[in-house]
Amino acid sequence: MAFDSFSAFLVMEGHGPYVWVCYGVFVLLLAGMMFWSFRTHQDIYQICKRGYEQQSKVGQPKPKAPATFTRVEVSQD
Amino acid sequence: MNADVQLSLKAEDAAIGPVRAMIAVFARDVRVAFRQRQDLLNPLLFFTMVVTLFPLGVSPEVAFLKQSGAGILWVAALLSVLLSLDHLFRHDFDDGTLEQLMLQPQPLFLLVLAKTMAHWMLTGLPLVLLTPVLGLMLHLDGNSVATLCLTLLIGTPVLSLVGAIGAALTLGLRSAGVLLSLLIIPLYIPVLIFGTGTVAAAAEGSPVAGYLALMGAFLFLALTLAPFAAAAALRISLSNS
Amino acid sequence: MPEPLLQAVSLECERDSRLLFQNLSFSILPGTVTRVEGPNGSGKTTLLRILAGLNDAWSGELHWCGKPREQNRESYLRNMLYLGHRPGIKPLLTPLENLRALMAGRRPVSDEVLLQALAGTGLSGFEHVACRNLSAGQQRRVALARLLIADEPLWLLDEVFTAIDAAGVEAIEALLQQRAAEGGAVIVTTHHDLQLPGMKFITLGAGENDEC
Amino acid sequence: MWQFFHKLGSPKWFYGIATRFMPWLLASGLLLLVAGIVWGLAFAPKDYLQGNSYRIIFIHVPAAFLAQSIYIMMAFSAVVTLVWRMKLADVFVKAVAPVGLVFTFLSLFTGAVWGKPTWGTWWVWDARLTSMLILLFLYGGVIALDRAINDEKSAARAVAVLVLVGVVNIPIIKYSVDWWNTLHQPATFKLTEKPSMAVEMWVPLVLAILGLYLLFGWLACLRMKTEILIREQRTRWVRDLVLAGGK
Repeated sequence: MAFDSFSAFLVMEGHGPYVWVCYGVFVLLLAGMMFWSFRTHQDIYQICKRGYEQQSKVGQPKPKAPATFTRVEVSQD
Repeated sequence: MNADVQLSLKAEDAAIGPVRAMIAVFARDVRVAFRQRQDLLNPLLFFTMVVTLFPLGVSPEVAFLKQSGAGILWVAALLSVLLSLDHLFRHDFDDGTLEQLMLQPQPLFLLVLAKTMAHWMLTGLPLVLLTPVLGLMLHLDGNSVATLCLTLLIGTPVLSLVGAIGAALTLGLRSAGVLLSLLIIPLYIPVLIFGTGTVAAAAEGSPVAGYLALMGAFLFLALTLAPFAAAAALRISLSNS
Repeated sequence: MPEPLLQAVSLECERDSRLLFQNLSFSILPGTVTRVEGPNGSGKTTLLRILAGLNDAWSGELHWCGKPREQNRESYLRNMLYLGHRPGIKPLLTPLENLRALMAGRRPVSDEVLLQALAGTGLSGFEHVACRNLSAGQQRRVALARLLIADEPLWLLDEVFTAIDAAGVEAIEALLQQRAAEGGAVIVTTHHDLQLPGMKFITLGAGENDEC
Repeated sequence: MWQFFHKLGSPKWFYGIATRFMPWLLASGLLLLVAGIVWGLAFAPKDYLQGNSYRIIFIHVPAAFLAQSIYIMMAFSAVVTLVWRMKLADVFVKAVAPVGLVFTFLSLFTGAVWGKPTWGTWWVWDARLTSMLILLFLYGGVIALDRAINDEKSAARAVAVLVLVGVVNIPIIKYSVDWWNTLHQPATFKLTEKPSMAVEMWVPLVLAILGLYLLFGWLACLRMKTEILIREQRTRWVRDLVLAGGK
């Protein structure tokens, strides 16, 4: 151990704030990035899964209705 | 209705050589530009206005202007070129002439080079010609102005060539203008550093031949590599449209 | 039977993660007019751009005169004429200047020939007027004037009839037919009801893509 | 050889391999990084010139190493994308560019905070900091261009061209910034000559660098897997994999 006590370790002869801010931001960004990437992966995975399950329930998608260009009735009150 | 007649395929010897094709592309771009002269003036006006901002915004003192003048003029020239790059391929893209350019049986990078040289002649060269006037307004001495013009003369073609890559990459995208600046400004930094550095060396009375040779090397590198990259980027952008 | 000019083997194209077509195979013989048909968004224009070499995002094989097209790109470009949606006309230039610029990289053509071609599309009197002062149909006619002097054996025409009046449409139909009789090959996309004797079809977006 | 190359390009094959290796990458990476950091923070001796602030080096240098090597890796991938059109290469560039951006930012941030107690200023226009800042711009450009193009394949190829143009420029930028810096070197901030590092200092540094590389490997695998899921979701193998509950 390069320091005499735990409080000396925290203070680091006055350089403590600089060192700890650096390590804090580093850990925050690295962990944040790892967590975020993991969450995104899970989300995408779930979306895929839901899509596939729906597909197998519904079966083949219905064929599209042909375009007729009939006017849509809108009540104007 | 298969005909008995077979059309013969075109052989190479009947064709037009790449140099003539390049001249044609260059001539067409110059002609189009002169049909709309206002567009030619715009980068020059922008250049002048940006330069005006510095004495007004920072300090009109002779000492400051003498020291920073070369840098101001270089940055302003760089921004003017950047501003004009958006048009390099856009109009051609919109009216379909770019497609036809790409379908010419010629090496595409040579045609891109011709277009870029036309762009330089219409924007970069006028900037160089305007520089002595603005240099006087910034109290630069004759020696500095001469060196500055020389560095701009070598440097602005590099700006056009490297910028062509960015213009080709952002062709047809939304907010292409801003994106173009984001992509290209980092690549402009070496030219800017050596451009202003050369003038600073000249002001100190050191020999500048070495610096100019180095800028010449940049120009050579840009001339040989940038058209290939821009041509590849154009193929990608058109493929996506 | 003559050798096919252009041969496509199991073309596949996906765009913005949507499959436009797959397993599309066809041969284009000299002396034929082929029409690409399909509803909006079925990939007609994309197919034509792929054939022209403007779109690289496809897989499969394309053969030009029996050889892979990618290996003789320049020979292919020299023998192919493509007219796209966008006419390729500079609004600031005159019809004559535009035609000159379009032919400049291909082969030397004298101004007289170009003027004749412009006259043939009904633009005599407009040769020296800037194209932006012409109507949309007239601008397209400038682009179409190339067809009157083109010697390329393969023509790819995307929506040729857009903005063209009835008389013009008829004249172009006749031109295409005459071209086929001369031994040229033409591929067109159009929503106009084009009927020519002996015309071939490539159908897109109908689920099945058959050979033709 | 050629077959191996093709296999390497297959997303399905990569997905399986990545899934198998990821726990090992994560565990060994975390272990090495934590070991390096704890050793560096608490046990390594104090630097006789800079005092305790030098302990920032144990994260600054690994972040800077990664920031640069990620760009180089992206450049190799870009060549593969343009020449062989390999799907995985596109996926790699897209997946790791944001990671590179974060590491570049981290190295700049830690460098700035380190500068304050050491040279008495947050920022010096020093050659290394300046070229790192330009690297940050390059990463930003790559990500912005990728976001701006809708079609995946076009985006991948456009980004590949940009990355290669950038990589040609990096030595030029580096050289010109070095030269510019000697021209403008403010005498007060002269960097002290680096004394040769004691063993107790460089061993934890090496540990931290290795650890961060391994963690980057984990991150890259994870992000590439996500990207593969998005791109290949209509293929049979992804469907089978997801429905079978495989990760």
